[in-house]
This record gives sequence, C-alpha cells and structure tokens, in this order.
Amino acid sequence: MQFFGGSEISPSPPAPTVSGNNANMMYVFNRNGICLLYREWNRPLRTLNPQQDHKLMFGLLFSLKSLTAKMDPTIAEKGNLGVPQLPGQGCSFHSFHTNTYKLSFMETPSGIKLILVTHPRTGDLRESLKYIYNLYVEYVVKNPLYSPGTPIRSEIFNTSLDQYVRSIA
Amino acid sequence: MIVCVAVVGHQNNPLYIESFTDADDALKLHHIVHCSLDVVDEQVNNPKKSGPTLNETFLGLLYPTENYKVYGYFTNTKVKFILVTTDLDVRDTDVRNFFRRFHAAYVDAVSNPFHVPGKKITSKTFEKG
Amino acid sequence: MGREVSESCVDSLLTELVSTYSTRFYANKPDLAAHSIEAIGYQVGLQLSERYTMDRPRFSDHLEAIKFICKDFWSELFKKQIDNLKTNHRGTFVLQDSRFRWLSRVSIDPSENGDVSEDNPAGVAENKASLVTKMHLNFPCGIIRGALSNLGIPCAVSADISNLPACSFVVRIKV
Amino acid sequence: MAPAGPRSGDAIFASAERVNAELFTLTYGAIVRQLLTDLEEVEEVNKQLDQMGYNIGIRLVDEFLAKSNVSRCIDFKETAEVIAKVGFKMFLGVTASVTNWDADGTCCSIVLEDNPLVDFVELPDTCQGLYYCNVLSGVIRGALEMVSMKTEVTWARDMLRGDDAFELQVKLLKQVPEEYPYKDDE
Repeated sequence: MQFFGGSEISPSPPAPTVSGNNANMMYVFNRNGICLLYREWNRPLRTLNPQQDHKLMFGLLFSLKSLTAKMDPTIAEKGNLGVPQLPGQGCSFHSFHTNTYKLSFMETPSGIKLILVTHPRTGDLRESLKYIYNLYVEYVVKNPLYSPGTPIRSEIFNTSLDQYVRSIA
Repeated sequence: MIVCVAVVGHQNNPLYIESFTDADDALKLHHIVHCSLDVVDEQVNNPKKSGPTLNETFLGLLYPTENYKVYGYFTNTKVKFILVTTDLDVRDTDVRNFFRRFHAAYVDAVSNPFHVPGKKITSKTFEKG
Repeated sequence: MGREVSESCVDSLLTELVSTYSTRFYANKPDLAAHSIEAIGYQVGLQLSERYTMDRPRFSDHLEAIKFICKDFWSELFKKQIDNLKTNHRGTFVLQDSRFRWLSRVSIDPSENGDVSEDNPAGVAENKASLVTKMHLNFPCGIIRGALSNLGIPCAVSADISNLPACSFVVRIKV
Repeated sequence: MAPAGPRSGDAIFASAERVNAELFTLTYGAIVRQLLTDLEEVEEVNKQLDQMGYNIGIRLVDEFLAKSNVSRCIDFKETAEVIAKVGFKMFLGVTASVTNWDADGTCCSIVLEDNPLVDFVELPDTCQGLYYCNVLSGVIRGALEMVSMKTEVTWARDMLRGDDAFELQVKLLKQVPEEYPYKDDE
C-alpha cells in the first residue's frame, strides 16, 4: 500500500479475513453526533435522505450502547437506561450481525465512532477498525486544511480507505 | 591570557566586547579590535594571501603588536570574532578551539527568540591556557 | 545526534500558526496574516542558518550558498534534498521539492461536495483550500529568505504549487 | 482476543517520524516573539498561546490514542499518568512525572525537568509576566476535554522564572458524559 505522506501507519494492516467486495458502507461520527464521513460501496436500497439515515444510525448505536451496558451481568453499579455515559464507560459492543449484514463498531475515548457495515459472514474487524482510525489520524486530523468537527473531504483519505476496505471485506 | 574578545556585526557594528583587564586598558583594547577589523576585511576581500586555507572561518593571526597577539574569525553569516591575547607563544590549535567554542556559544545566544540584533548578555565560558 | 521531537509537534504547530493568524487574528486581512507568518519563518531561517553553517568554510559565491540551502539545510529540515535547482544566471533561482513534506498531507476531494454543505459548492471550497495552502507557504518562504539574508544574500522568495505535492520556491536575489 | 495494552512512550517515539528539535524550538520561539510584537500585551500573549495549545490538543488527542492504543480514559488518575508517561514522550521525546495528588484524586501536578521548548530561551526583563510554555497547558486542557474531562491547567513552577522544574497543576472540574445530540422533534 502506497502512502502519500511517506509516513508509516502503525500498526501495519492486519491480514485480511475474507477477501472480496463485501463492504456495504462506513460511517464516522464524532462525539457530538456529527457525521464526519459516510462512504458507500454497495447499498442497493435507499429510502431515507442522508440526514435521516445518519441520525438513525447514530441513534441505533447510542441506544444499543446504553442497553448493552444496562444488561451487563458483571457490573453491579449501573445508571438508568438512557443516562448519558462517558465514551468507553461500561461495557462496549464491537459488532452485531443480522442475516443480511454485519455491523462492526469502535469508539475511541475521544468519542470518535467508526462503523463498518459488511457481509454478515465477515470475521472480526476490530483490528481493521483500529487501522482505519490510524488512517483517519494520518490523513484527516493531520491535514492542515481540516477543521476538527467538520465533514471529511480528503481525496487521500477516501482513496486509502477504499483501497483498504476492498482488501478486508 | 586572553585580554579581550569581541563580536562584530556585518556592518562593523559591535555586538559584544569584553575585556578582562584593568579598566585603563579597555580603551586601548577597543582600539586594537577596531583596527583589526580592517585587517579582517582586507583578508576576506583579498584571499590570495598565504596563511589559512581559502574561505576558512578561522583567519589566523591578524597582526602582532608589542604586547598582544590579535586573532580573527569570520563566519558565513558575516560576523567577525576578534581575540586579543597577551600569550605570545599560543598555539594555533588552541586559538581555533577557542573560536569554535566561542562560535557555538554565540550561535546559542542568537537562537534565543528574544535576541535582537544588538548586544547579548549570555554567560559564556572563557578560559584558556 | 541532536535532540529530536515527533514530526507531529512541528506539523501541528504550523497548522495552528496559520489558522491563528489567518482565521482568528486577521480573518479579513490576509496580507497582514501572510506578513506575520513570513516574519516568523524569517527569524527561524536566520537562526537556523547561523546554526547550520557553523562548521563549514565560508561560501565563495551566491550559487554556493544556494546549493547549501538545497542540500545540507534542506536535509536538516526535511531529511531530503531539493530535487531540482534551476537558474536564469541573472539572480533568479528555482528550487523544486518534488514532494514537499509540509504539504504532503494537504488534500481535499474535488469530486465530492460533502453531503451537509449543499450551499458550499466544491469550487468555493477548493478556492479556500488553495488560499490556506498558500498561507502555509509563507512560513517556508520566510525561512529561505531569512537563511539567505543572513548569509549576505538579500532576496525575495515566493512559492509555486501548481503541481502539488511538488512545490517550487523562487528566489530572486536583490541587486 | 484480549485487547493489547497501551504501548510505551519510548516505543512510539522510536517508531515515529521525528524531526530536528531545533526547528521546533526555534519555530515556537519565533511565534512567541511575533505574538508579542502583534499583540503587545503579555497577558494577551499568554491567552493566545493557551488557545493555540487547546486547538492543537484537540487534534493531537486522536494521534495519541491511535498510536498509544489507549482504549479507555475514564479514571482521571490513570489518564494523568498516561499523558505524562506516554504523551510527553511520544511527542516531545521527554518524560514527565505526576505528583502532588490531592486527597480526592482530582488535582495533580505534571512535572517536566527537561523541556525542548525552552532550549536557548532567556526571558528578557520586559516579559516577566509571560508564561512562555503556555501552549503546553492548552494542549493538555484540549486533549483532556476531548476525553470528556473539563480541567483547569495552571503553572506552578517555571524554569524560565528561576524554578528548578516546570510544573503544571491540572485540576479536574467535571467529567462530561456524552449526550444524545439530537432533539426528538422529528
């Protein structure tokens, strides 16, 4: 993989679990629920406008996080359902799948949420999401033209992401 | 013993001058430094003379007087360093080493963000055999 | 080996410097912002040239000094040399870095509008991006001008980025 | 698959792209000097350096998290330690230590004995009120805010003012949980 800036992304990309063209779409949200990136590779049906779509996805994650934490059998102290949490607080889920897709999720302590939707039989993508977070740091955060909290408009980032996602899913 | 060191800017403006003798001598030493600047200009502009290699920063002995030896050094950034010593049989290598350390101290001093071309007041290490 | 810091320290300082001057202090006066950023570069160039020429013989002419900027000086800053040096032999030199490090992460997507900014046509964003990029270049231009001035070569320096990520610095020596 | 623990600051620094510290030191110095010229008031310069640091901190935090592999910043004590041990090392190449915890664990000091920002620097008499390194306090404040911790960061010791080390006092004001950002109006 060729990097434009000549800098190394660490860790090196994890080995692909499945190869092919099975990724559907990707979302990146920040801690304020702003959708920084929506990237689509394979999504035949679309009935919502983008804003509604992003809001629903964010809402799904928000509720799911809250519910999974509430149902955690290992922890005694739990807030009420829907009470706001700190990013990374409580337990966290990293994926779920349905019969038609798999959603992989990663949240950083800074509240950046990476969501990758792929074929239901894709393997564990946690390392891959970490790698994508590194791409985000290298090509979005370090781009002098990028202002934090705004939608990502970076050709280098999109190209690297497309290339990488094609290699894993 | 070193009796006087001076740093002179590219327009022959004194940036730093310090003598290490009785105050009475200071004026005389300043005069010596002043005269030596012409010798530096002469050497730099007409580098055909024998002595140190072409374009070397160390200019060697500029001129001897009865009681002193005067050495010069000229940086790439057009700054002149002058050293006046009473040591009449000082070795060139020692003088070179002195200038190198002096130059390094000067460079650190002008790396201070608050340094304004003018006079500096940094502590420098002066001691030599 | 001298002291080192992570490249991100310098990169983020420069990004923030440009944004402070061009969007917070002098949002509507790009000339003033450019002037201050260039002045900062000038001081850095002056000081660096003092440091990096310490252990070398004096340059005998302008070309030798310019070559020093292209080789040793550039390597100290970017771990690479200037890739191409041209001159018209009348006091103008063009120093081309085929992948200028400080612009290597600059990127916008010309094909995409960003789905929340329908009112912001790609053209406007692109234009803004190019202004910000130019603002960034005042710093390296200042460095080169500061370094050469300190070596006794008063000059004017401008930058040309028509071939990103290549960047050409044009040095015009004042006579 | 157990998550890998945080990487050490040394390891990250060793593998990172590094540059000559002189360039960084002199650039920062030139910025401070230009701010003094443009803003005139030392107080205002302190404020702007802090603001610049804050803006840098909110960017740098993601690089810090991505490279250090730190996956949780819930506990203030742990977070302060990791900033000092890993954060300072991976960016500035120096190690800081954490001391002076107060009884309820919400206030501590980050102590820095070696600081590349101040190589060559001597404060002139006219700048005695200047917090030369104020960018650092801003960076810490900004980075912590991104991990939900509102803090107040002040200088307790400053070598440029004759102290024997740099000491930043970091006080946790509150931890801000993540709110659902959308109003339920649609």
